[in-house]
Amino acid sequence: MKRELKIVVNGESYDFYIEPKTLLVQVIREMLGFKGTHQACDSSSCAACTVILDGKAVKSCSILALQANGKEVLTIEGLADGPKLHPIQQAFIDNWAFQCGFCTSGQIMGAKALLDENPDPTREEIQSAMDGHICRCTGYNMINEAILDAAKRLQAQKNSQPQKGSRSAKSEEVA
Amino acid sequence: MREYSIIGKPTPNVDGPAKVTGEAAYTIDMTLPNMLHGKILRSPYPHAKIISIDISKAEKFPGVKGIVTGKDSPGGRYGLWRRFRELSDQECLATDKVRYIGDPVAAVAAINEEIAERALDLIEVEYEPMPAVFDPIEAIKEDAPMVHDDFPSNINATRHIEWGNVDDGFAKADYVREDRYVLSPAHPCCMEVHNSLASFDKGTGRLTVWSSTQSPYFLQQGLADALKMREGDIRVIKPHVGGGYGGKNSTMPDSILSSMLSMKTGRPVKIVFNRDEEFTATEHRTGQHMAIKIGLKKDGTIVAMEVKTITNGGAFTALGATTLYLTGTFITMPYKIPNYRYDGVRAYTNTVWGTSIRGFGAVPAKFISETQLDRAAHDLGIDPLEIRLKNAVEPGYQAPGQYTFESCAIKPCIEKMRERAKEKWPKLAKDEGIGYSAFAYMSGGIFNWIDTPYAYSSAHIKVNIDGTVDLYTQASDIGQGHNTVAAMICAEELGIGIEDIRLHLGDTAHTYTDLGAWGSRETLMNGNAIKDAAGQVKNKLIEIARLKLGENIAYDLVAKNKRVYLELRPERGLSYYDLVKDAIKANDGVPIVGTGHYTPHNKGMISPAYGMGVMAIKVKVDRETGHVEAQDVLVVHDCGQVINPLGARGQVEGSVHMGLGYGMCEEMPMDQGMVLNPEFVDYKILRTRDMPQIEILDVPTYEPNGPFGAKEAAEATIAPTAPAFANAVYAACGAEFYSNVLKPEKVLKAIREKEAKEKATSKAKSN
Amino acid sequence: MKTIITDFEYLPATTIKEALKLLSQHKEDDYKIIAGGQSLNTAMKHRLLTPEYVIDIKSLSDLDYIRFDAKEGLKIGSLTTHRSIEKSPFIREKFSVLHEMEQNVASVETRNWGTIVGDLCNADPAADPAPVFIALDAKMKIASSSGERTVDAEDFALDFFETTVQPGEMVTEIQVPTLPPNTGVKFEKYSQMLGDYALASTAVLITLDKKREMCTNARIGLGGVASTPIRAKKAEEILKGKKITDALLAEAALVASEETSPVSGIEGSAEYKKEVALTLVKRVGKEALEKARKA
Amino acid sequence: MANYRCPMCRKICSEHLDLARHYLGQTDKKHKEWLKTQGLSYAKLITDQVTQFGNKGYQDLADVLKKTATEVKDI
Repeated sequence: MKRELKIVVNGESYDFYIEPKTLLVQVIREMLGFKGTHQACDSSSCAACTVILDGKAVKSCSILALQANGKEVLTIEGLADGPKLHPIQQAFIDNWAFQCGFCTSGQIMGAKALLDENPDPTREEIQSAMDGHICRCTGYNMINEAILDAAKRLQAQKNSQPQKGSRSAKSEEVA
Repeated sequence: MREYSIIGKPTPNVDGPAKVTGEAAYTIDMTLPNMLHGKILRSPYPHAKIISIDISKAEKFPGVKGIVTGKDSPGGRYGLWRRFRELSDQECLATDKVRYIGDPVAAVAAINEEIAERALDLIEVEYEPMPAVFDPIEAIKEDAPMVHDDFPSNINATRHIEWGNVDDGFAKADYVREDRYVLSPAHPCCMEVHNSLASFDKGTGRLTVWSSTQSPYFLQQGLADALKMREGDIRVIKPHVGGGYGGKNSTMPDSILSSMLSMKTGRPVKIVFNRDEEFTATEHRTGQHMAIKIGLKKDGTIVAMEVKTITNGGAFTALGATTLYLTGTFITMPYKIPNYRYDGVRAYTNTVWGTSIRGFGAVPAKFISETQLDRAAHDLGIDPLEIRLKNAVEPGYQAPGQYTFESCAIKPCIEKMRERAKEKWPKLAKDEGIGYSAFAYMSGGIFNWIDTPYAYSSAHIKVNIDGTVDLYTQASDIGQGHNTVAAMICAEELGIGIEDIRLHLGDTAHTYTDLGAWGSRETLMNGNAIKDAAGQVKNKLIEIARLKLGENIAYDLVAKNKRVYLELRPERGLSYYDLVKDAIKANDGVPIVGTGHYTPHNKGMISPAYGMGVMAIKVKVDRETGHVEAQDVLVVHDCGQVINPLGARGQVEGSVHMGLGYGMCEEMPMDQGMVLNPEFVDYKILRTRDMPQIEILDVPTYEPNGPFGAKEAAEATIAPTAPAFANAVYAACGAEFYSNVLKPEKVLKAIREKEAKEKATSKAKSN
Repeated sequence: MKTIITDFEYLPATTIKEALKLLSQHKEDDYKIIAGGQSLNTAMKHRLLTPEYVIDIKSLSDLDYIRFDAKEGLKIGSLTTHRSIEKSPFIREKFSVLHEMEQNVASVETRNWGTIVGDLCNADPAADPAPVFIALDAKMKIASSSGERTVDAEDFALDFFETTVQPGEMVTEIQVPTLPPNTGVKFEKYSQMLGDYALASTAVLITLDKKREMCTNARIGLGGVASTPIRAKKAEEILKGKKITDALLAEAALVASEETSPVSGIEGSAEYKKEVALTLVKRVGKEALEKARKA
Repeated sequence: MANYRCPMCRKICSEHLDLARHYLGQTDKKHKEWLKTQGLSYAKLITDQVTQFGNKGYQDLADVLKKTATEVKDI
């Protein structure tokens, strides 16, 4: 029997009736068409499908969509600010942190969750946070460097905001 | 070195914005209106007659729109060795018998994947199991079960290479050793599984296939052969591809069966493999038995080498025959070997087939030759780098009848490695060790097994009125960054910016032929074709400029920084954009175009150019568990003129990752033809915490055969990784290895064996 | 291999009472309880499990807690995620072995959604938590509509992927006694890849007397070396009442490895697993001893 | 100097050993059938050649070709 799923994805509310066995990744890719979230295994072992669920990085291939009922999901499509790339995205480009790009959405969402929690991680902290992510192209080093670089960019962004006078109040909310 | 405005400058990936926002469309992300989903029924037997297939129940299952079996097959046979029809040994669907566990026997198209998957269970296939053969040495025996009844034997291919006088060579040697190795198979593990979307046009009888492929042209040919259609009636489109590494050169059942199902149902059909199918029924790095004999002088000079290889080909040929040959040539590089003999046999067996995964035969080859050379150096009391330096080739070196090195800096690379390693690792702690391995690899292959009259690469350039450029070529970016390289080469030659160029790549209907991304060929081969096309356009613009400037000699004019000007008097020149307008007006309003091509001629048997270098890996061994930590990697690399330093580094990083996997943890154990670890849970891939950092030093050269002096900078560094790792373990604890996957248990066993041997000898001495 | 979950009836519970009621209505083995589902969903995809009903207890927030009082000890609600345990400042300070263990459980993504008890109920003998709870002398509180019972952590798993939890029952809490003074507990798992399943793992608890010389209590839990996580009782006896030396640890480690009964698999042979277990007990025992001395 | 023709095709070599190399490089049935008539086994020749160091497989065939390959005068 189908059941109702109310879910917020990238800031928009959606309301579906779904088969209970439906996995979160299927809602994201097939029902909502956010194809940036990829799936690369059937055994919950690659983290390519990582999205952010109520602030935490999770594998969308390993969660019943109904368990995300009433929750907020952020996918790679929700990261950029309009035409302006998120600093993590820009850092991935500038550091050649992807090649085929298939695991990249998951890597970036994993990095986002890490940096939200720990804005100034060491290389080791990055590695233990990102250890679940398989990348077959890069050998990871350039990804780690991109995340270190992104952390710097985010810090700089934060520091530059208060000086923008009137907008400082807003930026404090953000921060 | 020449000064370029774009070449050699770190350039972010032109696909970057699409790939970091999730907007890059891979085949797996694509849907078409009215699209059906296909699933494949596969053989549970390694070798069995198909007695009957009953699809009546499945056909009636609600939501099923079409089923194909061997009966529906157009009957074409296909394979990459098209030039030798008997080696085009694959059929659309198994007809009279299945040859490996996973051989497709039927395919279902349904309104969704779940219904298709459930319908598979309703297809009743009656098999008569037959004796099967899994080991290549067993397979080539006279009385072995025949994998292909219409083929004279299970000997799928043989290769013999010989130069000098090998027997004399060994007679002159002061030191001779023989070693036997077993190399296990490994899987490319592309993150995007094989998948295709086929759409058959009922009106025109034409077919369009979107596929995750390394070579749209190979796929177009494969489909034409399999479906008995004209190449031109099949359009292959390669969207972004989630990795290839050699595993996506062949035409695979996803594209053939989605096409057959689309023809049968009249609707677009998409087939996506699951990870289990990826491991059990797609191409992997061939497992093989190898024997190597080397003869040296006391001073470490190699006087003779002989190599024997028996590879487990599996059920089909693919590029296995080429891999067999290249194993026999790469194993000699980058050394002067005056007398050499190689014999290789590729056996058909009842397993999923092996082919040319990243490194194209160099990976097993270098593992055995570089580890053996270390043992020999040790026995002769010669430093591992010294023995490699002593035997390294110089520019212009020729292996008789095989290959010639033009640009070549292997000796400077080894010298640089010696200095840097000294300062990087002044001293080692207990149980630490450093291992070395040299390497060389081709810049695209000079092979025509695919049997095409087309140029190996071609490109077409159209300059629009506003100076923007459309570049059309079939070259494939499968992640290695060729789109960026192509744009850089085009921009450099025209003296404009990357932002002026729009790429149209990987669509057989709208682009000029290129054989695809394999054997590190795109930079050199497609690069030459693009440079040729751009050069023609440039000459047309320069001619206009010459007339306008009233100069009489066109050679004095250069196109640079969006201007065409006198090289010696830069102030005398014209804007590129103005010139384009004049040129198009002068050309009756027709855009300025150029069509370039490249096919190597008289460049030996393998490649026009070779990238090369030497690698060092530092490890720490845990003597109680056998666990080895790869701590540090140092690469000194001659890849000619680097086009994009960012991309070149990325290629080395990735090659080392896959190479370490081959040396540490990646294996495909099989039992009676069944892959035992067909998921990432059991097939171990290095994660970020397991990866050492890599220092890369370049020794630039200018390669006369490459665009702007460029050559291979991609695959070479996978081959030396596993042997350097094994040599490091040897240096750390003396354990020797004659197979590639140094899992801790194997390392511990080797340490214990060595300790036992030492005890025995010391006892013998004391008595 | 199949990759699509078969249909099931979804029965969400929002309170413990509701959950127990649902369970009481499904006494036969025709259902599975889902918490984080980090193992269950994969097992259902591969059709290793095809339950008719799936009872979802993930949202029972009443069971998502970490509590402590000196008398009762540490209590972890069954729906506490791996990640909450890893991040808990209190656990980091007072039960650091749990923090250390959690850091290498699967991946952050899995720990963020997967629950500690879901992991224990999956009863994979190679999983990390069980050996630690065995060493900590923990108990599992199991509830059903007809009441509650507690089981020692070492008796919780019965076989590969099989536990003492009966149809109609669910685990509600893990109870860990307060560590006595002069006690050190350490855990280490061994696998070629850091974040991988353990080929073998061990947790060792050592309590010393006031003078911090004699070993008054020792507990050794082992993972990945039998059909269930096990407790190496004979090895513990060797350490108890003695002054622990390297030689004694080596002796205990040998005995511990003899108490294991690993099965060979592609990840390693039984002999190798025994050998690794021996090395681990030796090493982790020494670390636990150091910790007890500094405690 | 003397040349020798392959008994099964037009290939000509100046040495029997080279002729043997050519012969065993052919994948068609025709070449393989003829070996049987000479009491040779293709599988055994290849196996000998590839499982032991040296040129045994080729040499064994070359010895037979010495007797059977027709000699062609300078061409």
